[in-house]
Amino acid sequence: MDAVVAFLISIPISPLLSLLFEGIDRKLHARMQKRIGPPVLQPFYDLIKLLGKERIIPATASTRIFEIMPMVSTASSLLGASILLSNILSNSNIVGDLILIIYLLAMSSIALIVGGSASGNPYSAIGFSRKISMMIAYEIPMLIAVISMAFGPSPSLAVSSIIEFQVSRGLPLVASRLSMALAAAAFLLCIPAAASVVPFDIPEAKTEIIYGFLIEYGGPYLALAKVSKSVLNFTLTLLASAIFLYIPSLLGEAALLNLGLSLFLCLIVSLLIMFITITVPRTVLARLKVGQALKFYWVLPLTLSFSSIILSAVNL
Amino acid sequence: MIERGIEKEVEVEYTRLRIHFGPVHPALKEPVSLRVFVKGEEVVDVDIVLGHVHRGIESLAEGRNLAQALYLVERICGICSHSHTTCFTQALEEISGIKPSERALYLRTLIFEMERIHSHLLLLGIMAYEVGFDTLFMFTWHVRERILDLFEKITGNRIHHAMNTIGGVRWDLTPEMVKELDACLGEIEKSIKYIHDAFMDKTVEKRTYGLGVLDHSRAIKLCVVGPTARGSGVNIDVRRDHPYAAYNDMKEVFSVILRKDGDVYARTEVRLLEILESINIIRMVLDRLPEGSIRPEENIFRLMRKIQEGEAVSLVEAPRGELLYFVKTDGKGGLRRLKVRTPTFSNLACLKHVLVGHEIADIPVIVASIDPCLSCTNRVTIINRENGELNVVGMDTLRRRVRKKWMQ
Amino acid sequence: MRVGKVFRDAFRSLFRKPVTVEYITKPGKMVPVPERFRGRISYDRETCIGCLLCIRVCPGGVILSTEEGKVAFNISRCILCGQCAEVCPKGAIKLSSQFEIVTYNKEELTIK
Amino acid sequence: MFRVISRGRIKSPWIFHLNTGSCNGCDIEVVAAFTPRYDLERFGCLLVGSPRHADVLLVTGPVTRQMLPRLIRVYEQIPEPKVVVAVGTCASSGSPFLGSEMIEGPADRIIPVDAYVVGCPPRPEAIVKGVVMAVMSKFR
Ligand code: SF4
Ligand code: SF4
Ligand code: SF4
Ligand code: SF4
Ligand code: SF4
Ligand code: SF4
Ligand code: SF4
Repeated sequence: MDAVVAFLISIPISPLLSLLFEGIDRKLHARMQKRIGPPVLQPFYDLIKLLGKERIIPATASTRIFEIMPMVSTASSLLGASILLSNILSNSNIVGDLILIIYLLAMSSIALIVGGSASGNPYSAIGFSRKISMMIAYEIPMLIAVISMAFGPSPSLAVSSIIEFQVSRGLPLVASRLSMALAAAAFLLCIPAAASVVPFDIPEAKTEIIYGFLIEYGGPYLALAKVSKSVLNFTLTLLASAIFLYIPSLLGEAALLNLGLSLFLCLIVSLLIMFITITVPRTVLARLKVGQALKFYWVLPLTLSFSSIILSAVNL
Repeated sequence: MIERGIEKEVEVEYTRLRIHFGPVHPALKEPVSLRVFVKGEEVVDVDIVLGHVHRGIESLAEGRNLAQALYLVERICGICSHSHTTCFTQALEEISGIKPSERALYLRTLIFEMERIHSHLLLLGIMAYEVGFDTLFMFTWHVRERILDLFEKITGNRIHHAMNTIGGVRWDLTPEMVKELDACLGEIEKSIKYIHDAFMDKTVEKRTYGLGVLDHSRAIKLCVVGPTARGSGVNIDVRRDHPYAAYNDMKEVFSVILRKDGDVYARTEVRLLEILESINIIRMVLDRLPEGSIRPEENIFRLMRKIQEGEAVSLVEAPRGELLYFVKTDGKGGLRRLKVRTPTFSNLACLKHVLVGHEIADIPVIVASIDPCLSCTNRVTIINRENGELNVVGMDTLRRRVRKKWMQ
Repeated sequence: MRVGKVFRDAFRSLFRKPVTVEYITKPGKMVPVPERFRGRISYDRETCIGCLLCIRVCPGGVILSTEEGKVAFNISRCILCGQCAEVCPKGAIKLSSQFEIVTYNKEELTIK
Repeated sequence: MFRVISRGRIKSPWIFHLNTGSCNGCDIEVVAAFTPRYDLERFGCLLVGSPRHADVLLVTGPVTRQMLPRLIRVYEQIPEPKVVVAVGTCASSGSPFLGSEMIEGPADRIIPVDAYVVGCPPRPEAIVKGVVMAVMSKFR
């Protein structure tokens, strides 16, 4: 498929897929709590409803930033998702590599917290500072895990070339090298924090600071924020599945010829990843405190990602 | 007072932020307003503002007859409603000399302990919810439903049992109920073990151990009661110290659970283990349940007439600690004065103490561990906050106004 | 590790039937209402002798006397304590098992 | 288009629960309605913590004097369209606290209430039904 066409197709598809994923996540979460839970299409209903609601801007907010930031956030996470998706769909790259995608995702989180703290609510302010500490904690291992790829196997950091590399080996990256297995582990451990779910939902802890930076957003703004978060989660899981666990590579060259099938397999894998890294932790764990979360990230994922860099430097 | 619940209020000092924790806050189902002063994430000072659920129950009760007052005091709170009515009827019985039958006393004890189980389970669920552990919260509340079902079967309502009446109880236990209770107790016992394990889970442990420490001497100084005190090693329990209802006969089957650490975990564990004790007591009650009638023959009007002028103080151990009633009757089926001292009211005093020095993230957990349910705590004078003037409405004017409104 | 226990339980419930009672979505499904349940008041006007005892004990001010010497209930004020049913010498008041006292309009809730 | 939006609204009523001086009886029943046995979430309901996110305001309690300004404030903070459900006898009519100096309620004296759930406390099922009914009538 032509890269540009793929990109254009990805833009509407990625939010749809993300919301679907979110719905599945919520359903599974409920089932694990012995409940029936909301319908799988619930996030769509939520979105429609929120879009149709009144727009309220709190009097204490600095209006412009408060209004614009959710859009910025959604745009950047959408862009990140579309780049990734179009890479998988067309197996070619028009713009940007892994670093750009990760950057766009971070951008989308930052835009949200900046917008939220422009509301002037003290809870948002606390959420802001918490999110920043959390980002420092997880972004670094995440980035290092990705960069370790450049030291080692892959010729470039473009997603399509990483996929090609995996296909040419006939094995997903995790299986082919020890260093990549460590990097994948670090990356997966960072997903719950990046998606900010329990135990790392510290920046928006409902019972502590009432959603933190989201507190003053309502109606369409909240809808945008929700979409942005949901696309972000989706992109993270899809990213993990595409660069570390590209299962279609087991099919060999056929994977590149039959891109639709590959995408489907990839989505299945990312659904599994979502289940493991998002649904399960938020079901069976309690929320940590900032200090504890920082400690966790400084110890485990950081060590993992550093060792993966060292190992890939010595070509293991 | 102007709403400040979710509004910013930055203090003069630039790093010191004043947050209003409540009265509208998802972590607390009841409106309490804590004004928390923080520096970064650390709590430096706490102010407690009460009175959001002040409904004037005491003075309302003084304007009604005893039968009506009985249901009114029940609605002081929906969690230990039975404690309130028991305490109230006990005082009336003391004044009038009406003796409830043994069976009635045993049934009171039964509901009392069931209520303790339900209340403790509720709190454990809330604790789990505060630390973001929704699954555990769902689980504990699901276990609690069993108890509520039994309440509904025995008394006809899940929350406000309306079990007590002057001189006895209103609903009797049938043999099927006994059987069902027995089965349910076994299930709950099993679940408690599971919950206990879950509370020792790594992430929960991280959020509860060593937090909000209230040491022994301070606990005594601040007059805390109930599980909060017992978590700090203060050995008090009205059930043992001043036995009422059928607790005199139960002495050998329950022990007072004590923990020394005084932290959130200790308080939680005290509650967990108290559930097991309560189960023992219920088993004993079912075992020994005497035969007989459950209430006096006379109807409520006769009984009310029998209550002469007098006053009495009555004590019970509500799930959250010692509950005290002072009742003064007017001899005409009404009340001259009612005074309620509820456990949470005593316990709240320690909040400031246990919160300072901790992180914002710990506030809900610590507050929940004191188990502040505030519907009964909101009392005291009427302070007009807008102009800061203290406005103590005299008893008579208040009563007059109350009457007037009631008549409409 | 103790996380394991919760996880095992949660994972198992994925494949079990949820405990939810599908009230409303499936007609007829609900938690059984026990016999003693105190629900909406049912009043038998014929047997009532107008002694007004019920008015004297009602804590909610629910019951009003009507001109014909009978009583009327303003259910929206009723706290379902059952005291009126208890004192009524004729058993004219009963607390039925109907628990869904939901309405758009409070005035509908008066029974005579 | 309009039908799509109204369907979305009916399918996703987010609930903000405000205790205006209740006895806790109704509050715990509201929370109980979210637990597995009753599971309000199967109707798409969520218990949200900020009025800005909410569509449905559940009022419990007879509205005490201190909570009066907060009730109004929270009501105003909820973006349109919104539904108010009074849960419990004391929110519906103020009884049995009527006559007290401290009571400003019932809720419908202060804000428009769309549905009343009477009971002290109502069963969680009744609360579920109240929310569903209110949403159905207002958002249709
Ligand atoms: S605080 Fe005052 S008005 Fe309220 S119940 Fe107590 S005495 Fe009555
Ligand atoms: S008011 Fe209560 S806590 Fe305070 S000193 Fe008196 S008894 Fe102790
Ligand atoms: S302490 Fe007070 S509010 Fe809490 S359950 Fe007991 S009576 Fe109710
Ligand atoms: S002002 Fe006096 S009478 Fe009133 S509560 Fe305080 S101490 Fe008691
Ligand atoms: S049940 Fe109670 S509140 Fe209702 S009418 Fe009868 S006495 Fe009054
Ligand atoms: S007590 Fe019974 S008979 Fe007397 S007025 Fe009331 S309903 Fe009628
Ligand atoms: S209706 Fe009854 S149970 Fe509900 S808050 Fe009011 S008094 Fe409590």
